[in-house]
Amino acid sequence: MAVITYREALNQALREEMARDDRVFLMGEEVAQYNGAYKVSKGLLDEFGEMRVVDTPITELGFAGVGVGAAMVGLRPVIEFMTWNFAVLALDQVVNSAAKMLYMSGGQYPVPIVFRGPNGAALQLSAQHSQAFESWLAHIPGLKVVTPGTPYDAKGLLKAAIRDDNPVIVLEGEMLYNTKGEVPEDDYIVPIGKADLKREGDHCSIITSGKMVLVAMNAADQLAKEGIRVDVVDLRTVRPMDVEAITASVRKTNRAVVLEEGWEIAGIGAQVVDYIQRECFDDLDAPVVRVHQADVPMPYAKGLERAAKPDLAKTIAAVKKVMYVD
Amino acid sequence: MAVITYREALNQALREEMARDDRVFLMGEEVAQYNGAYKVSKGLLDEFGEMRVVDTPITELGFAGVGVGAAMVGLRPVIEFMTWNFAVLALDQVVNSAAKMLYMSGGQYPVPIVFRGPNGAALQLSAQHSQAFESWLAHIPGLKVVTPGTPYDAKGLLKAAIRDDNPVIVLEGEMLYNTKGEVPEDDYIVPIGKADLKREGDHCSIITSGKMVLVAMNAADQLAKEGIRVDVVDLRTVRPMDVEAITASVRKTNRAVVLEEGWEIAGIGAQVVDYIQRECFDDLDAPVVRVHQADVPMPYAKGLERAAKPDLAKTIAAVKKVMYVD
Amino acid sequence: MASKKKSESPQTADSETLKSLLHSMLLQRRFEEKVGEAYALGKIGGFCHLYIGQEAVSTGTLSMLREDDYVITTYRDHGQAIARGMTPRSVMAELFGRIDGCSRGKGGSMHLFDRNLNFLGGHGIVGGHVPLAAGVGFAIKYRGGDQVIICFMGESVVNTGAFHEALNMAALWKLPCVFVIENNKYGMGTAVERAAAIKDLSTRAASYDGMYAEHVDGQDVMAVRDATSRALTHARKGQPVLLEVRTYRYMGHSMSDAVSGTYRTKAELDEYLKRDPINLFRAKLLESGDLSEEQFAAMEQEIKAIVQDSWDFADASPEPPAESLYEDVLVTTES
Amino acid sequence: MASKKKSESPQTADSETLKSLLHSMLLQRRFEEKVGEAYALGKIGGFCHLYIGQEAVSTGTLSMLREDDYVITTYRDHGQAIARGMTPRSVMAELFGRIDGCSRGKGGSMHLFDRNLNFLGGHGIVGGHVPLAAGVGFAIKYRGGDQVIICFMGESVVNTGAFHEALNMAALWKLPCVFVIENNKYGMGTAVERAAAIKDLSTRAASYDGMYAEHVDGQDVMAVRDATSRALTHARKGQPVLLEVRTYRYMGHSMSDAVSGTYRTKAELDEYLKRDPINLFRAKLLESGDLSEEQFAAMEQEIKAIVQDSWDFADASPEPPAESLYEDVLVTTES
Ligand SMILES: Cc1ncc(C[n+]2csc(CCOP(=O)(O)OP(=O)(O)O)c2C)c(N)n1
Ligand SMILES: Cc1ncc(C[n+]2csc(CCOP(=O)(O)OP(=O)(O)O)c2C)c(N)n1
Ligand SMILES: [Mg+2]
Ligand SMILES: [Mg+2]
Repeated sequence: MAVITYREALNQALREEMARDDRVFLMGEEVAQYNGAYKVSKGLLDEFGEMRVVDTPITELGFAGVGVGAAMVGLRPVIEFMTWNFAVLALDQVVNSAAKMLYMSGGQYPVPIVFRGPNGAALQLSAQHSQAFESWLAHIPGLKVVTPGTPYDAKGLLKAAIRDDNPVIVLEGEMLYNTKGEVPEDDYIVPIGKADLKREGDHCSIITSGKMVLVAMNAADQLAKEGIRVDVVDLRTVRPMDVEAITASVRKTNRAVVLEEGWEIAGIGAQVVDYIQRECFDDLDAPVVRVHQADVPMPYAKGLERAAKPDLAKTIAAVKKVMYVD
Repeated sequence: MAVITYREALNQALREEMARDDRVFLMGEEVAQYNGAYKVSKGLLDEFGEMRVVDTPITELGFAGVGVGAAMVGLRPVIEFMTWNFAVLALDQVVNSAAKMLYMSGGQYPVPIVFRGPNGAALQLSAQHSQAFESWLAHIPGLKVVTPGTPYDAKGLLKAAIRDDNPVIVLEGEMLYNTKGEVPEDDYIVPIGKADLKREGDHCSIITSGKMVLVAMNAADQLAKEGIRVDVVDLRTVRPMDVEAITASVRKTNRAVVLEEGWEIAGIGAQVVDYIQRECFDDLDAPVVRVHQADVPMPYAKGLERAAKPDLAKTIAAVKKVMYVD
Repeated sequence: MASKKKSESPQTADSETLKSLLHSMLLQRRFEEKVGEAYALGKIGGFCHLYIGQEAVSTGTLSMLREDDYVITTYRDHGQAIARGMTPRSVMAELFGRIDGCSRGKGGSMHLFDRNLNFLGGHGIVGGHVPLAAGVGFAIKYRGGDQVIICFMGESVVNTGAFHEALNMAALWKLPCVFVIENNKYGMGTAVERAAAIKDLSTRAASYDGMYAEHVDGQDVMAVRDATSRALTHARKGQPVLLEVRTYRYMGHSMSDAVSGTYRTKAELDEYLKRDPINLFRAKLLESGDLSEEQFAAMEQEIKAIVQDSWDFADASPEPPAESLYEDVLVTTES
Repeated sequence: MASKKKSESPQTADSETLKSLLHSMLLQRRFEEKVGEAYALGKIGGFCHLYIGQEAVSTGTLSMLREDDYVITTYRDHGQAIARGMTPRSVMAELFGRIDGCSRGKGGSMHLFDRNLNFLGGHGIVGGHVPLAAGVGFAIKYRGGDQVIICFMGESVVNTGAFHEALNMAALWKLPCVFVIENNKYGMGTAVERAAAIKDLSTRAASYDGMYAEHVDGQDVMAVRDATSRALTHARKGQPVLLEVRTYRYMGHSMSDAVSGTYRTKAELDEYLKRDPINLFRAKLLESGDLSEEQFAAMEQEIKAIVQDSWDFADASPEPPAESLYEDVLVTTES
């Protein structure tokens, strides 16, 4: 299998789906002439032309709505947000138009649209540019929300998202774009709603997704050296969540750490905790421990930013805490 | 003590604080000439004039930002959203300006602002007009979020919010405006961040806030008839949350139901569950049960809407479930 | 239905067409009067915004539209729904929250949809549907079609960010969109001049190079048809249009708002009532001989029956079954 | 600092003032060149947007402002910060993420703030700060003051909903705001004409009755002062102003964007380099005799030292202490 970057994987997914279905188009800021702010759409303008790879003005609310309107009448838009921070401006269209159209119309108007772009923090971009919105998006019925953590999952989930007849949110990561992994040449999709057990162990479960998968895998490596074997459950989709995968793992390990990029309060991790305590009440040998961003806006200074982010050390400490070791 | 409506209580709070501090002003759609879409601001234009009670165009993003700008230079705006559904359009200003300004500026620019208005469903307003956003707002560091459930709390919390030097979100309820309760004539505030044990019992805790407090109290009444005594913990503030009040109750009752108006996934109730399992792991005799809106956009039809909402029957059923009765 | 009389020149309308225009307006009026009754009886719940007084706008514009064109509007959508050809039955059943409603009882008054008529819904967030209209225009252009979309909006919408963003893109990309401002002078209790820093709303088109703009008397259905005809010519060539139609609403903002007294005077209302679009047009047709008093009486009778039938139909229609609560959240998709 | 030379007539500027204008521009330029070096060395992280080429805008406008006026801007804020009188030390320390930075190391390049100078920050969400500016204008009016706020923005901002909503309110309420569009021809890689459906950006003021509008050559600091002077006169009387300043950025959009090659040609860049605002103004002063070559050389030396000092200062400043992570989230409030 070819080893490619997460960025290339997304690019392949877009290219293949656009070639497969001429109703699919890509729209967003700098996606065309500039080849994407993060180069995810590299080469697509040349290949598909300016009607299908469309640069927009800086009007997140407006072009998100343009996407929804186009989807209502049969196109299959992929709307790129340069980052999800800016998509806050567009949430009315995501939440009040895309997510509710099918329901409000009594089933008449599906909205086959993808909203995608990098979510969460990169490096030293400070408060307004370093926010992880998976909890907000997962809160909303009518949406599906996927959070690929590897190139394989990125390609497979984006392809699934584009083929899905519902609004699907794809949360990528600026810090993930350069990460590499094996990706098949063949056409494949990763089913939305299915978690992936990325590492097997029997001492503790780490339940996570997106950018934090890498952190969890590193933590698993480190812990293995100390003889601690962890399950890494990569949710891959945070809405709808694969509750069975979570409970299967926790029933085996009896201990869980929930690792997420975003803030704590009403975070997606809280929901995972709720599923666990509800389904695995008698299986748990210790309270579930969560790892997440510090409850502050993201600071600029390098050291403070590092302290604010969930990371390897915090994850390892959490596993040890839940295992009552050290 | 005078018995007045929740609406009047809010009106008194606004009037008293505007009289107390001439930096306080009220701005929003229909707040002035029309006396408020829900008449909360009745009489204020006449009393304080059009510079302090300001009708805006329908531009939630814009006037939320106007409020933040005014707060940065020393005024103390109270921004009314006709409902929080429309405030989705303004979230960029709430989240990226109000909540982060103090931090980004290294402490130089506090933003003493109140964003208030009715949250959640009323009756048959269907999907776009029936959303409860407490989970979204509580997720954001830099904000405080209060959810008064009674006239007393409404007045006391709104007054505290206006006097607070931070951005405070006040989530009211259209269905609450006509409810009545005792409210002192004297100046008082309800401290932000303090829960209130609204009913004492030892069999089970119901942890709730806002509009659901009434539901919980009704449930408590009903259950009492069957000999089931519940604690009703009214959080009153969902950020910062009074974790001690929650754990004190659960340590006593060993069982908890978490009742919220909004959707389940990453709801504020999930966070309450997380606090409970974390702090009261060994105290719990049963998994915590949550009651919340059905995981669908709100339907219009009366029967469907009723089925979608958290209510008395569902709350009673949840208490019985967590107590393993029936 | 009026929508069958599509694309004729507004000037050469024959007697038949003229009568169908009157019929369309009168049907909307009587239908909504009935809606008012039903609301008072609690048969209809939630927010309910009547269109009474503005019927020349819906009928005038939509009577010029082709079947394959698109329509999108706000929560004040009963009039356009009926003018577009939705049956009073399906609209009334929706308002009653019943399974035979056009949105299966899930949408209610503010969210009327009909896929068969390319009626893309009533929308509840002020300004929110304007970008959707641009998106439909984009899709038309994407496919190389010559349809247009008409996007109705209240005059408050011209102050929203969504409006500005959408119109900029429509002009930039030359989308076949006709943006119709129904300037009924008030957004809830706020007079237009207290919200929009511009007197002549259609001049906001000056911010978007290449956009065509007009304003027209919205109480005169033939004038609206005329202006729509010009608008459609431009839009079909890919030149977006901003059309301000000056009208008035005779009822309160919604069923819970008084008709007059707070933000407008009874005297003002009375003044505008003199230019009731239906009365004006009826008088015109009577005068021109395109309509007789007997024909009008018959029309009233017929419409009365249609409206009563819609009530009976709605009343007899079942409530949506419990399991439908969880339907239509997501489409089952095969990938 | 240039900000001391406030409120003089742009026409009667004396030699001293003229030199201080040049000083201000040159300081910004050399400071940012140093910032570029520091970025390359990893001393500065995150996004970093240089202002090089646009210095006549910051200096021209802010040199006309009073101390009690307000300034707000975007993430491209180094130039205005320095033109307003922030010390190179406090700015550089902020860029280095240190405790002595103007925002205590928490804001970084995009979020420079200085309360003592009424410098209300650099803001990162395109368009997001325009409503804030209207809010400051509102507060000025609320208090009956005669200050103004200058709100800088890139030309992309004129397409955002926030811009439209804010300008409508500013016009409606007659707020003392000067909205300065720094039209540097590109928003990242998007040429203005591919984003804004309008050639002459300042004509967007036509959508807001009563707003005063102008456009001016942004490479000519005296012309900018001139236009600002007129703008301030209007704004202090409560007439908001939309001022388009036509300029050019000589560097890439941010440190991670190439200077030319992708979306603009080297030839185009070279053409604009001929109108470097600093070179133009220096030549003018040399010609008029307001400046000698020796004086200029001395100025360069002085500035070089200031800039080096800012680096040394920043480098020596401590990182913010660990506990500051949790500071400044909320103010401790007594109610
Ligand atoms: C974004 C948003 N803000 C506020 C409201 C509440 N609201 C509903 S209709 C309305 C007035 C709209 O007036 P106009 O656009 O003139 O339309 P009209 O009702 O006159 O047809 C308001 C404020 C809303 N639905 N959406
Ligand atoms: C709402 C939003 N969308 C996108 C971005 C990403 N972004 C940052 S700057 C920029 C271009 C802005 O161009 P312009 O307004 O012309 O200012 P300039 O950079 O030229 O000074 C973009 C797209 C953002 N910061 N905010
Ligand atoms: Mg109106
Ligand atoms: Mg620019």
